[in-house]
Amino acid sequence: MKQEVAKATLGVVLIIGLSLLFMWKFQGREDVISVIAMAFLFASVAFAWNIHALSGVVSLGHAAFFGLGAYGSALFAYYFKVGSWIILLVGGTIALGCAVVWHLFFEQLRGGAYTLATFAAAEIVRVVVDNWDSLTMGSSGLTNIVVLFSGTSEFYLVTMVLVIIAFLIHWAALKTCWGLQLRTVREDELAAYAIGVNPPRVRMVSLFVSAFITGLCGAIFVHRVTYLEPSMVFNLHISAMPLVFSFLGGRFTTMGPLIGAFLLYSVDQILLSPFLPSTHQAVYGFAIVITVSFMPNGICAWLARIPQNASG
Amino acid sequence: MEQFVQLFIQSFSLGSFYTLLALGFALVFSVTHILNLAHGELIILAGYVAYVLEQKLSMGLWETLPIAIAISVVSLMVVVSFVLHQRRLSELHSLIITFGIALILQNCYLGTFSANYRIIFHKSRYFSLLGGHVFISSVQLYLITLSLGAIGGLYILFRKTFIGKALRATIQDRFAAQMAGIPIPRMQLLGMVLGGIAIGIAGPLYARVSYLHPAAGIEPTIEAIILTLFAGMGRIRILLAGGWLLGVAETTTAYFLGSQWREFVSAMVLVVILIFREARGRENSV
Amino acid sequence: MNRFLIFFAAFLMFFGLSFQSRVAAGVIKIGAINPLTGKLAKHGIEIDEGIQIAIDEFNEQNGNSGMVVELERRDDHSAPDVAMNQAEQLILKEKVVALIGGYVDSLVGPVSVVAKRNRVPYVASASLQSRLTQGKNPYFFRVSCMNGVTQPVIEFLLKWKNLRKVAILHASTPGASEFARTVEKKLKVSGVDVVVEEKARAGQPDFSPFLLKCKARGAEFIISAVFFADHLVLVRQMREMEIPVKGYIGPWGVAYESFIKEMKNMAEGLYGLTAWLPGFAYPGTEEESRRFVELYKKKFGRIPTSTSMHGYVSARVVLEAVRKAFEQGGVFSGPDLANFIRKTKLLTPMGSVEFDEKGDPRWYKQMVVQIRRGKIVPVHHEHSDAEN
Amino acid sequence: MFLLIWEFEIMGKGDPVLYVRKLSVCYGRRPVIFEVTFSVTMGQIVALVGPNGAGKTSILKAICGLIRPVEGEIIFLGRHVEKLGVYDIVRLGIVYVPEGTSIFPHMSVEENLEVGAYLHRENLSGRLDYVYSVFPELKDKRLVNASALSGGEQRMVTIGRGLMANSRLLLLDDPFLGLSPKATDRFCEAFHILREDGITLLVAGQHVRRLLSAADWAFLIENGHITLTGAGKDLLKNEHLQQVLFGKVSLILPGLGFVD
Repeated sequence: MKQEVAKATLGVVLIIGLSLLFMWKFQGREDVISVIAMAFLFASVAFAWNIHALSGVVSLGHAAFFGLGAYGSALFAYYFKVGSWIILLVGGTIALGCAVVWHLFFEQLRGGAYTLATFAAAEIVRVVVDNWDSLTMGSSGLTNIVVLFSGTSEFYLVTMVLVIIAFLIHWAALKTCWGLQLRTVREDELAAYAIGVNPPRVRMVSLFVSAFITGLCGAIFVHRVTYLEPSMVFNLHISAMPLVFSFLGGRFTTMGPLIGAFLLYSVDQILLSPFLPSTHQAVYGFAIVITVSFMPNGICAWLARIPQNASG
Repeated sequence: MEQFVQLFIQSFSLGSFYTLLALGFALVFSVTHILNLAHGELIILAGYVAYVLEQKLSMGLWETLPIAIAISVVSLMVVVSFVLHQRRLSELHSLIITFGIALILQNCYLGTFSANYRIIFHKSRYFSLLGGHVFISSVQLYLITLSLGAIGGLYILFRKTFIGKALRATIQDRFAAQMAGIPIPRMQLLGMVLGGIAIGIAGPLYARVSYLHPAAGIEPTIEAIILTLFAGMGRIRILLAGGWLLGVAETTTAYFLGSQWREFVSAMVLVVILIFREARGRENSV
Repeated sequence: MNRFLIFFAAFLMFFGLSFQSRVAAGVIKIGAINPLTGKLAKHGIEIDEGIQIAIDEFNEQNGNSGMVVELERRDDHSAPDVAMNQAEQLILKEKVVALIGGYVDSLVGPVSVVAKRNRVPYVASASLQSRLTQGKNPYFFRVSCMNGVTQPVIEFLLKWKNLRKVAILHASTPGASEFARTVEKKLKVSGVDVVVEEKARAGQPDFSPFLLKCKARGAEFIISAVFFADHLVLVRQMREMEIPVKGYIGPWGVAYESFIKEMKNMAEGLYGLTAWLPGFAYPGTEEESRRFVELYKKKFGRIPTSTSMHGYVSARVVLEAVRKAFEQGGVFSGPDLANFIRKTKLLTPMGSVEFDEKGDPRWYKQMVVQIRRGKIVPVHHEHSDAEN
Repeated sequence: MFLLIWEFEIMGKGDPVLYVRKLSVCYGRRPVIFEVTFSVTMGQIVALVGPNGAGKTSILKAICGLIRPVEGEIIFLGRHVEKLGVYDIVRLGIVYVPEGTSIFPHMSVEENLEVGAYLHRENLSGRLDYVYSVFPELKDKRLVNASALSGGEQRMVTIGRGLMANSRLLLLDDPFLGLSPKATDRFCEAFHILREDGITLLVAGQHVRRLLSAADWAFLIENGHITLTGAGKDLLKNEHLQQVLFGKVSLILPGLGFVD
């Protein structure tokens, strides 16, 4: 355990160190900084998604949390004329509220049924937001949303803090006692009952934490982009992206989702797009296929040489 | 009154269309446990093949079908065998890897067929019912008969032939099937061939009902995933029932509440049925 | 752990090496961001190609004066965060002096924010939503606007004899929703009943419930503010089900050669809107229009669309400002360029282009066209008399 | 020389249908079977007993090709089978009936049986009749979905499916698990019928008394080694076996000396 704590500390130091290094190296190159910041943001979503996935179910509906977080905080800022950072928490809380409803209805579902139900649930949220014109402006969308971050560096630092928090919770979900509980729940629910773990509660906590972080990410995202319409946040792309990032990075490694998001997002944005404006998607596809073929447990596991047959 | 009959016809042809889109996916998933996200892209490929044949050689639906089927079978086999030969294979792995393949395919189509939207123009024949107030077009008839035919054919294959029973056994319990001496690779091959045939039928119809576009594959893939997960492994008849249910739900919602609530009701129906099925499953197992 | 360190070192080197931007002396760079892949690729590519033609033309005309413009093209995957990243990259890494392009408001909006933050002018090629220009952004301009689409439609419909009932269907995007709302309000004021008003997600496979409802409620005219692909399905179903309407108008997506090519005789009689047609340019610009079509055909092997013309015009606006800046000493600062753009007075095949204080075009107006015998024919427009 | 004698000793009487020599099996890098040698005589019921985790299932799985042995030979009717796949081994006539139930739940009993004959489709009805003669209970329920059967009946289906594959050697893994004493009797009876018809059975299991009293020949396995060999009834009386399996006799615990 002590060793793991040391590793986590090392991880945090590494993230902070590298972030500051990048900030120093790319002074005046806000484009790079902002891409890395976006990568941090999506890495946090990936961490959040994986915290939930570690309880043994795959969600394809995290766009609902992301979008509700974005809508919640943007609308709160709009109606109550609030321009402080509190609104980010409002976004997270509304996503949490959605998670409570999910938990009430989907608690019994597992496997494919759960995945399908979450996907459908995200669709329901989208249609409601899209049609509730009087509250959400519907498909007209929101423009000129309050900008919370005065500059790119501020945005960068905020996402850095966010990713560190997400990293620590994700680390806890793998290495601490809670992590062990999650593991028993994902591997054998009956056995978990037998050793005194309460699977519904463990699963619920992971869902709530995951939803809150995802909602927070959505809120931060919208105050950066400053434009919002339903199909922008409530889409399959947002739901599937964390899955791809955590999978390629390594689902059972503490750093996996971050590495996955960082490599896939920033390399695509910074290196591929300029040179291959219309074929970079194919290269992206090849990268995914090759990574999964040669590193079936993800880049991080491959780097740390975790044996390929250890899945737990 | 005629309105509702017409609505009914529309629902059933739409439901049959959904079933046809899902059939190939469901077969591949049941036999090989691969969630093929490139499924829609393969349907689009079959559609493009039919489109080119129709443009260059002015072939009709029935003439293009065999060629589209042949190409779909081969391309599905290439994709699925590639995934099957991965060192590690779980459903999630297959999901991600076929997602990558789908991206590559989309880009290939963009290069080959350009970003233009394409449809196969068809001169529909109409058949009037109920004294001429209700119409059914030939494409709708194709949709309904082909989906019924495909499901019926599969039903006979699964229930009446020896190889079909072996395939069903493989779907239900792969380990037990292996113990019974059923060669799993051969069954997977059979699953791919059947899935390829289904995709080859769906493609040319897709080009007639909807439109072709390099990025259009996502819609049929989503539809296929929904229906397959909804029906469950190897339950081919439920697939048709599910398709019809969705078709009726969507069409009636769009009629009575407006098109904007379409996805809402179909998603609601899905969630409710999933929860109820789960609850019933629990009761039964106790 | 070794593997990790090697990877780490390679990663740092990779990042360190790849950031040398390469700006040759005397070259002025302009950035274009469009959806080149994904669902919106068709129109994104059309805009992109129109822009390329404008740049080529400019370089040919001004080659000997030592002014060379280079175009940097980027894909936004139809995702707003990507559009922002690419815009920022173009400005900071490639040192572009201005941005052009963009299709759909959700992608134009975020780019305009980046333009404002970095004080670089951005001229959007296709953007409609009115609220987008109300944020007091002095660096944001666009060559199209909502009024130029709604007005001709309303005028056209009100001239129609005995029009009592219309049905409106629109895509669930901000631009289409605003269009539908505006048209509905105006029509109601003028005593026309809107019997069906609906919104649909783009990419739906079936519109028959909407059509049946139109039939049941006796709609005489369908206004369908959906995208190209949805028209393909909608029109086909309308023809198959023999919905008895007098007319069908699609503000975007109908007046395209490729639409007629796919729909064949089903497209007969449909109304659409367009700002420009290959054989039908604003009076006084016939020569330019002809040259554009020729260059386009030579470079891309097909006939340009009205969307390409939007790209071309937006690029022309920026290039004109660049020329002025060059003539006045060759300093391409953002505020200066934005000022030049604000003072633009340009006659283009799409009409004359001038901007108001919000950055919207003053004179932008599309014309109503009809598809007759496989040809797109203007039926209602301001300058038709001059042409005939 | 010693080896030869030993080998002679562990062989039963009559012709061997299966001969296993120096078989070693690993899970990952962990060895579970150490150079085990034994043979099974044609037309006998041979029992494989031992405490939990001794390696009984591993031996059966290695014979039917589900696990590839690290070392050793497996000879079935004069043919080396240790390098063959499951499919080929089933074709040769070795059928493994796994622990618990292994049926196709959404197929009828008859379909379940039919599928077992995938490799030998000739004379299907004749063999179906044979299975029904061994397990008459199944005949009444031949059109019932297999998932609706009781546990014992499901096991009958599984064994019946093995018979349909024209098997000459049935490898049964814990066939009495969870059955009532009455049902167990019923299975023993069926095993004897099968033996009469020339089918060899290699049965592994926990129900030592029952197994050994039914078996012609038996082996005791401990920690991956065969430690006792002999006729079933003789083995039952063996003190070492009783000590290992029933713990009747005093145990020797390290460091504690003798404990009762």
